[in-house]
Amino acid sequence: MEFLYASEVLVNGLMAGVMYSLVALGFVLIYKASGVFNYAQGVMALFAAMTLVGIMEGRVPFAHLINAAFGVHVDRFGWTVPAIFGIALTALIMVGLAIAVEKLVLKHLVGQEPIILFMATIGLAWFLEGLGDVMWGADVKVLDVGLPQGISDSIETATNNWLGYGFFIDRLDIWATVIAAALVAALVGFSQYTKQGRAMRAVADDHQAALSVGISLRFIWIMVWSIAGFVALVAGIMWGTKSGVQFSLSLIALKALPVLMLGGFTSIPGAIVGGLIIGMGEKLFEYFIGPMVGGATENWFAYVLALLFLVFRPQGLFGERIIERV
Amino acid sequence: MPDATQDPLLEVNNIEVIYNHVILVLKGVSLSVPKGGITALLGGNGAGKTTTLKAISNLLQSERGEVTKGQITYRGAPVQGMDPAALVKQGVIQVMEGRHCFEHLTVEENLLTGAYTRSDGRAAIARDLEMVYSYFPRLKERRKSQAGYTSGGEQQMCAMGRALMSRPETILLDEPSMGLAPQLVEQIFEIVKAVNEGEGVTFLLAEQNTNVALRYAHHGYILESGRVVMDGPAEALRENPDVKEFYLGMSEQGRKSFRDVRSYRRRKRWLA
Amino acid sequence: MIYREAGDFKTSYRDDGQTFPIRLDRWGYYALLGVAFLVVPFVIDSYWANAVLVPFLIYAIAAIGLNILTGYAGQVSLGTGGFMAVGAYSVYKLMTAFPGVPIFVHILLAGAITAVVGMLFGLPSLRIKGFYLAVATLAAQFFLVWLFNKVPWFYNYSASGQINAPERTVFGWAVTGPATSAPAKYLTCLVFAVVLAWIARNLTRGMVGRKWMAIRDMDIAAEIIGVNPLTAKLSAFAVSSFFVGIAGALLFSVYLGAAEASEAFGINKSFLVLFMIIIGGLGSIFGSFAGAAFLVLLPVLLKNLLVVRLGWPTDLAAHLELMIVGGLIIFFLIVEPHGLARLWRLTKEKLRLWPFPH
Amino acid sequence: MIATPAAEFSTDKGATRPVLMDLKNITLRFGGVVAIKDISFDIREGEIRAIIGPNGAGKSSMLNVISGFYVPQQGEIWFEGQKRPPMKPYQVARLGLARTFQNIALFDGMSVLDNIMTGRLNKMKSSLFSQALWWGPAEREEVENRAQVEKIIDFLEIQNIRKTPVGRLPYGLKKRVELARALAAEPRILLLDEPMAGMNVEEKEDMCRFILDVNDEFGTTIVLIEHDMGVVMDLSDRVVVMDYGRKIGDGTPDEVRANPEVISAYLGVAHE
Amino acid sequence: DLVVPNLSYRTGPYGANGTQYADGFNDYFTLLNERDGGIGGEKIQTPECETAYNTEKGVECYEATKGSGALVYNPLSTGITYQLIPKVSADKIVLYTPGYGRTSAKNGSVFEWVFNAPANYWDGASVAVKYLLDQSGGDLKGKKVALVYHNSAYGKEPIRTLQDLSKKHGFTLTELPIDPPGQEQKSQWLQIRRDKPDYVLMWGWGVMNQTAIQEAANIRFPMENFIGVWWSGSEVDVLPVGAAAHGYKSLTFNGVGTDYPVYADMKKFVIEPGKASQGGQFVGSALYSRGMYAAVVIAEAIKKAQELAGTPAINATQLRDGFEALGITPARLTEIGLPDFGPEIKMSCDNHGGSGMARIQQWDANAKKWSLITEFTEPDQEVLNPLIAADSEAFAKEFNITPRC
Ligand SMILES: Nc1ncnc2c1ncn2[C@@H]1O[C@H](COP(=O)(O)OP(=O)(O)OP(=O)(O)O)[C@@H](O)[C@H]1O
Ligand SMILES: Nc1ncnc2c1ncn2[C@@H]1O[C@H](COP(=O)(O)OP(=O)(O)OP(=O)(O)O)[C@@H](O)[C@H]1O
Ligand SMILES: [Mg+2]
Ligand SMILES: [Mg+2]
Repeated sequence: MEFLYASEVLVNGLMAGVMYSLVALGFVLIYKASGVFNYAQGVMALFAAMTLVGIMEGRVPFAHLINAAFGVHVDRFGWTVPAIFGIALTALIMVGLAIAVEKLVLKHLVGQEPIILFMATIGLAWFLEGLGDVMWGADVKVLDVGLPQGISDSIETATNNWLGYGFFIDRLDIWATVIAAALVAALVGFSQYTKQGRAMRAVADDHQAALSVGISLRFIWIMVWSIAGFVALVAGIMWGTKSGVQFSLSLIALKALPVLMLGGFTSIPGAIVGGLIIGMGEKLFEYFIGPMVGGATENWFAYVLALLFLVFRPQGLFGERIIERV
Repeated sequence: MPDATQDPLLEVNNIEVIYNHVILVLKGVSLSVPKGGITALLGGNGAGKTTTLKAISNLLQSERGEVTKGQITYRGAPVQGMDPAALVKQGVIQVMEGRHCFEHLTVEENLLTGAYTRSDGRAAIARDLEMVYSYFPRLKERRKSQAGYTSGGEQQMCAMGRALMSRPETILLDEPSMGLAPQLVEQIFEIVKAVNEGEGVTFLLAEQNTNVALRYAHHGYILESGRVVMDGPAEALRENPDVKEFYLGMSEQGRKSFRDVRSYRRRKRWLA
Repeated sequence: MIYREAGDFKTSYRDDGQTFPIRLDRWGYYALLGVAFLVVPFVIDSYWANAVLVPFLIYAIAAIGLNILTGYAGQVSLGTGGFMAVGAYSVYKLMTAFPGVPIFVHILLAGAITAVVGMLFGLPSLRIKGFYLAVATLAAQFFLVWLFNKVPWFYNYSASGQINAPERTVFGWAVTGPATSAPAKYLTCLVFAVVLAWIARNLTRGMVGRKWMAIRDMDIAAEIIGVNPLTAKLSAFAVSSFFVGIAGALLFSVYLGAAEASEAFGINKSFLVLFMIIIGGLGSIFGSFAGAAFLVLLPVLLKNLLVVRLGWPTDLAAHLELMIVGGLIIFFLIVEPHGLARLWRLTKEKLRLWPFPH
Repeated sequence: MIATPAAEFSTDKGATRPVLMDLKNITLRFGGVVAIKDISFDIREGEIRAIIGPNGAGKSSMLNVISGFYVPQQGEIWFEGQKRPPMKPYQVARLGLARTFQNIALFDGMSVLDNIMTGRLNKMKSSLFSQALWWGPAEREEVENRAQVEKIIDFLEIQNIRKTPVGRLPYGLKKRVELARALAAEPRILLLDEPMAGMNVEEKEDMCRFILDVNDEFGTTIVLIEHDMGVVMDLSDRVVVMDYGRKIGDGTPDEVRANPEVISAYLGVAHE
Repeated sequence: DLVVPNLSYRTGPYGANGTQYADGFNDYFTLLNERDGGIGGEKIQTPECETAYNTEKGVECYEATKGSGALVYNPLSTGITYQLIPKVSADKIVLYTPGYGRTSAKNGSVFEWVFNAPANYWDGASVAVKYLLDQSGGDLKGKKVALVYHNSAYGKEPIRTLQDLSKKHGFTLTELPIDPPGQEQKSQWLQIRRDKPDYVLMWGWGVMNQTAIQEAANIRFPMENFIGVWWSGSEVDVLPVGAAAHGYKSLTFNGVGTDYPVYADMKKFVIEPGKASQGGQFVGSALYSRGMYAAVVIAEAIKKAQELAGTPAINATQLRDGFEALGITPARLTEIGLPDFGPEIKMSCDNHGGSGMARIQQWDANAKKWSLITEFTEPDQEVLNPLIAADSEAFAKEFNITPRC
């Protein structure tokens, strides 16, 4: 019985890991393409989810600002938009965001050190966080794009018949796994086997040299940030469905970092494998060891686990070898 | 042989470059590069050769440098403010000083990025890849290794090959011979010559190795402290006594041993 | 040509190595110190002390500490919050266990304890580099906060896990506890900030600092020319943590008076201090002060402008404030990626050349 | 090319001085690539020992082995008659080895002066604590060492750039600063990896003069990698030739120059 | 005018909760100003200051507003409360922390300036256990109770009380901390699935609440055996979970909904003229009602203070006297237009915490509203009083305070 409990924890851990991976993927993409550690990834997920809800519910953007400035009372347009259009529209907005980021920020920071770019993305995170709130309000929003949620009955009965113990698996998690797998496959194919993918990796290595061979940094950046924006939207949808669209959504970035570390900042498959290991590890640890040391170990355990891996492989499991030459 | 006055493809007119808003590096440089020619840009360390080339290919911005005066035109049209990528599409590509290979990409992937702007199909690109490998067989051997782990010379070949992959009209070469074995230096210049003659590619090359450069170039400019101090056809420069002494290391009796230049001497400056 | 160095000749290597080689700078600096010590304490009120100057000085200390590690030694750390917590909890334990010992000694000891903890968490830096290290230091952040939250010994078994600073005096003046006057708080922090800045300056201009910078600029080359990476990195972690620990001790004992690990020393604190040094300028002590001033003052200013002056709703003001601060960070980075310190230096370089542009 | 009497003198020097470092059967592999294949040679006290060979031959790797950065899979290194145990690079540096790098490895964020001062790090012993207080021993030590460094700055004629951040310097000056840093360590053996790449003749002449002066005045042993045959032949006492990781020649410049294998693998034609 | 600063938070991780509370707080004072011209003829100002639930910003807000003659602070954050307790004691300003903050502040002889009526966390824990006793027929022997808590000072508050109560009533207590923000609780809930406790109590805040309710539903934990503290019982916590949250229970010490006479006035004087905070979108929600309740108590204390001082323009010291003499009877509540809205309050010099009574509400997911399912229940003072005495004595010793009364 204990074994079955443990395997249920394990399966749930794996699924939680997939949810982390969804966020981690966005980081990897941008890191791979520009050597930028995009701190704003979590906020982008929040922003995307907020926008999606706002569009679907027909909220008036900047309602609060308009009301405060003009003393009027606008709130909703009075219509609702089907999820599929909402998602498409939000994806477009994320492309717009990518263009704006390139034009207003990245363009001016070509060739700067990574930490400077990192800092700029922090500025961006703050800006986006404020913008999201001003646009759509800071209340908790319920997001429902039609993804099923709750325990899957069929798995429960199936496992019950088979093992005599019904596994509780959230249907949302199953969906997340499927979507993540598809995303990873698509992204790996893109970055390894296409011309744009190669250009993207070239940009990450050396901005100047990339420019000198005619790769347009602007194009690559817009492309990558758009993809990352799309990944953020997917992550936002999954997490937003799970626990509502609200500020805390931006903090899931912190859960994605150990995943990145473990999988390697530059590896798309790494993001998924890292997620699985972290999800599984932290859940099992909390389940078995947590009660002995007072619990709430998940936050640090993920990092410590990743740290241990790094001591043996400083570039993460699948990261590119760090080139050390003189 | 093409000469400077006829049909200038690339013209630099009295440009001034400032880094970081305060460091004035080029103080009025003018050049003219004829179509189909090999033009050499010579000068000591820090003279401003690299800066000139970067000004042409619009790569200064990312180093916080800017062209504050003067004009650069390519085929008669000004290029300032143009996206470097757009310039490559027009056929101007730069091989940067210090190699700048994409470390994490393999040698072959590096070469393929050179063909980024091309849209003439895979077959043509594959053909050119073979051509580059035939120029640099060593690259073929190392095609699958990450460029970051290849030796200095291999990286230099890789950078050259990458530029060739874009089928350029004009190549700006920054110190192609640096760090190459003597045999290879000759080879590289032979390749330059072959590409120049065979495919009509125009070259502007910055070089420290004056000796070789003047042997292959048609025309030369000598830069010192951000100014052009002398220019002329290559043969003429080769015969100039000052050039001979300071750039070719020849005294009246021919080449002297490096062991003998022990006494301190102050070099003559064209401009005080 | 008022601001210049011409005519300001150095006749010994000693003079040449001094902190402010230009006479005008030196005078300005002495004047500033004079005002800070002799004028401000008499005019300061509790709003200025508690909302502006005390946090500014404390964050400046933390920023110098992190700048030593990140700006000078090139090891990006996101564990600052955790290390500040070590300082805070150490000083709390020391204050309550040895009430008779002067508080300044406790604060210094808290710094020393943090230095040891910092070295421990610095060990992975020998293998792990760059952003990997940055993320790895988050392990320290989360683990330390968890520890202080979990082990009741650290908070003297209080019901809620909060720690409260009891009153301690220096020369009969309360410097911790509720009765502390604004000037006392301010002066305590000022003394620490000035002395520590001076120490940081000494370390960074000498061989220790050069070793750190060598490791930062090119660690492999540094090792080949003879820098022992182990001692260089660990000493950077130790010194940095010492500073950060003192900042944490002051934050808790002098400034806040009460603290809880996960709230006061959370991950946000780590990020905040990192922003300070990047905005201020990596590898610059002046920059640490500038960055701390920027990020402490700006929100206060904006809030006063938007809410108090313009009367906007607080939530809207808070959201706009985020947007403005975020936007300004980006703006400053674009104008000068090397921070306020470099901006300041460039201005001076221009002044030196003035009225000629180059 | 005029044969110089110096060459004969140097032969003599190479043969009679005691062996300072002896490399025995060194083999170094990177995955499938064999960078060095069973190479042995020795370095004698006070000589100038050149390593030449085509690009990718393994010369830089050899220096990395000597300075402890690469650990060879096979082979022994004997230093002053004793087998050197496995050591970290910084420990090797303490034995009195200093070097320059092929791709300049200066500390870009520091001034020229600070860069050179790092060369003296093994000479400065004051503790962290006394440096924190500065007044007293730390300052005294700093001033003393600064005086030494100023001598080197004078010697290499880089007084005017003392306070410049090295990132801004042109290539040639960077090389000179690197040499200064290595000299500041007062090394027994100085390893130079292409110190003259990217320089023009005049600058090379200066560099040669510095190298010879160091060798003469301080008796420093020098290991030199260089592609300029003129420089190698004029300066060195003995030459090792590598090709594809193998040693294909070892001897005086004249012997090497006459070696047919060396000619075909590296020099191309018999050198002028 | 009388100044009652509103240290609110409408941004950050708990912004969604803080907004509703702050609205209720503001609106009640607006009502008094608009309808009655203030209290005793003095208008009430509620200058708002955003703390983002952050202690340092809280201190800044406190310093920024205290100069304006602030009478009383209500920061809605246990962390900020701990920060302010020493400060208000030095500055002699009242700190009113209904249902949060430092529990032992109930002992007015040590905490002269702090009031936390009508109930504190220990009261809450005890009332919850009483309810469980009720549910299981008066006996909890051998039962298992799990406490899921926000891993912070706030969440840890009830632990000691619950431990004592578990000894007294013979149930076993399992503690499951959740690190804020708390979006991931899988392993904790799988532990619950394995251990099968009879009841789960929760001390949560922000996104943690709804995640917990969702996870409870995921392991098919019976909702009616899941009881949150009053901060885990707002619409924000259950709405995102949808139908699965049906039957979830929580403590409360105030009424919810708009079925109170006061809302007629509210509508007329505040909402319709457009004077409601944030446009009045949360009127009647659980947190709005609680914010309003805090305002009611403060207003009553002001009134009392005015009576005692004989002047409408009171200062903070007089307000403290007003609080200490405060009595809110059911009759008075009816008079205000909020019948049965809160428990009876009776304060004194040494009792700053009132009666400690609370009741249980339950979520109806179909009607999307909370309904009150018990009457106000007294906590087990026998267990609580010694705890409070011990904790406040320790504080008094640490800070050299001689008890007043
Ligand atoms: N990014 C920069 N910031 C400031 N100054 C610079 C920068 N890049 C180059 N310089 C300065 O510009 C001058 C010219 O440099 P440039 O690199 O153009 O010389 P070069 O002729 O190519 O020299 P070399 O032969 O050594 O490569 C030098 O004095 C150098 O210090
Ligand atoms: N760290 C490494 N990992 C993998 N391969 C390496 C590494 N270092 C060197 N090599 C390979 O070893 C071979 C020798 O390299 P090395 O740098 O020693 O050549 P070199 O003789 O210095 O050439 P050059 O004259 O071009 O500098 C090259 O083929 C290089 O790709
Ligand atoms: Mg150059
Ligand atoms: Mg080499």
